[in-house]
Amino acid sequence: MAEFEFETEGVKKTFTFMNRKAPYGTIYALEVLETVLISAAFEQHANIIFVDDGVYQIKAGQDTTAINMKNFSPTYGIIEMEKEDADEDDDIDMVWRIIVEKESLDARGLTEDDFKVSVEVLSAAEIADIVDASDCVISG
Amino acid sequence: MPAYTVNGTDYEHDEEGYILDVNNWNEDLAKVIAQEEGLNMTEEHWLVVNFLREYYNEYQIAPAVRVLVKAVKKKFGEEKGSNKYLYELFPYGPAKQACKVAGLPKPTGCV
Amino acid sequence: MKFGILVNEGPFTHQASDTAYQFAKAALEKGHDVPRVFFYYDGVNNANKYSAPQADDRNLVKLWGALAAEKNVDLVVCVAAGMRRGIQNESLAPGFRISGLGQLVEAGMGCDRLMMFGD
Amino acid sequence: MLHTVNKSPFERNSLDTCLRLAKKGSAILLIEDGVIAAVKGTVQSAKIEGAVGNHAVYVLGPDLKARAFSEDQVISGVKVVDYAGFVDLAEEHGTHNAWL
Repeated sequence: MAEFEFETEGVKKTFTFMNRKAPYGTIYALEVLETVLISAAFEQHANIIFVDDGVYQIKAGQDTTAINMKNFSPTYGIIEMEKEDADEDDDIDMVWRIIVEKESLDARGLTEDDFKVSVEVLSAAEIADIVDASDCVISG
Repeated sequence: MPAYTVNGTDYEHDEEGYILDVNNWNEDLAKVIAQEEGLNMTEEHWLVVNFLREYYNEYQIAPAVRVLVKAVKKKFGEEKGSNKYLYELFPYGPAKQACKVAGLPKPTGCV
Repeated sequence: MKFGILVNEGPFTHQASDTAYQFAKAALEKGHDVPRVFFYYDGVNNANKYSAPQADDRNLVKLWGALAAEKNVDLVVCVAAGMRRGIQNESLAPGFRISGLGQLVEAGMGCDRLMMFGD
Repeated sequence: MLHTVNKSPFERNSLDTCLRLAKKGSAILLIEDGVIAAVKGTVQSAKIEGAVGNHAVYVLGPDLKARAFSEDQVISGVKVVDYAGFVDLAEEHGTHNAWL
């Protein structure tokens, strides 16, 4: 076993989290969310992006009682809170963006009023620029 | 399965003392768990425990230690918003020990 | 160059772990470093020492372990994902260790590239 | 940026989304079942035929061979690479973005 120690002091990178799957059918949405929360603890920059069926992850009104699974949609509220904190607190120098792709929204007949967190709605071309400028992409 | 007994009712817990059903929590149970942990629950302990309950009820997850520290600072002032202060209250770690008393699931120790 | 690798699927249902392994091997052969491979989601099943494929099939659990032994690769299994799937210290194959998701973020912070393999 | 796509365009929309969100000039490598998109003469071929003008498109040879495709069935303009070539692409093109 080779434990490796990374030199991460003062490192500030931009992580992009690309959410493309609907919640509950698979575990991907939940496990990406866990990674987002950890990256906040490391005070990294983050783009949390919802495209394709990923937009359904933050849809308001999820009720999982009858499928007996945990409703993890309230947890997205933490992302919103982290973003607000990052915006207010200059010391931590952390930029967080919560982004939904316009094309995916339109294709599904949704508007930003359908979401339980406040989001930036951007076009595919605008998102392409943001993703291209990031250091690590984690998708699910 | 081992259990805490409070006012004649049994509350099952895992090997490490975390209760199995988050919804069963009540203050009397918290006092018993705290006692097992060797904690003397002061008003300051309750502030943290109640904060954890509220946070969990809203977000369905226990906060990361950094979030807890920040939130305590925001709510109760600068001198309480530190790792050191929280460790004084909960010597075995604010995440693990305070979550146990608050009846939350065991933190997975991700950070 | 330092490559961090993220493996999100187990060794049999999807090809992801095979591709990740071939990538890691090729990178090491070219003289690059692969300081850490992080196993997340069903990827934690790559660390299961009870996995017993038939004799004429590749054994990824062993292949990862051999890579770790020969090339000093740090194989980290996510504790939260592992707990859900019953992977704990007692079930770990040689070469693997269990730790937190923070180790993935650190690999992203400390490597030149974070390569992701999943389904 | 290096994009990888590992799903057949017959099965999922991963390639469509990749093409919509990949910046002009970035590299796209088709791996695993994704190699099916690189094959000439299917109803999906137009996607990659259209992409080669805007992106550097590659396909992983070992995955083609495993699925009984020969290199001359690959759409023109798409380059075939092996795992070592995959590593080179990752080194040259920066951040990896896996479309699953």
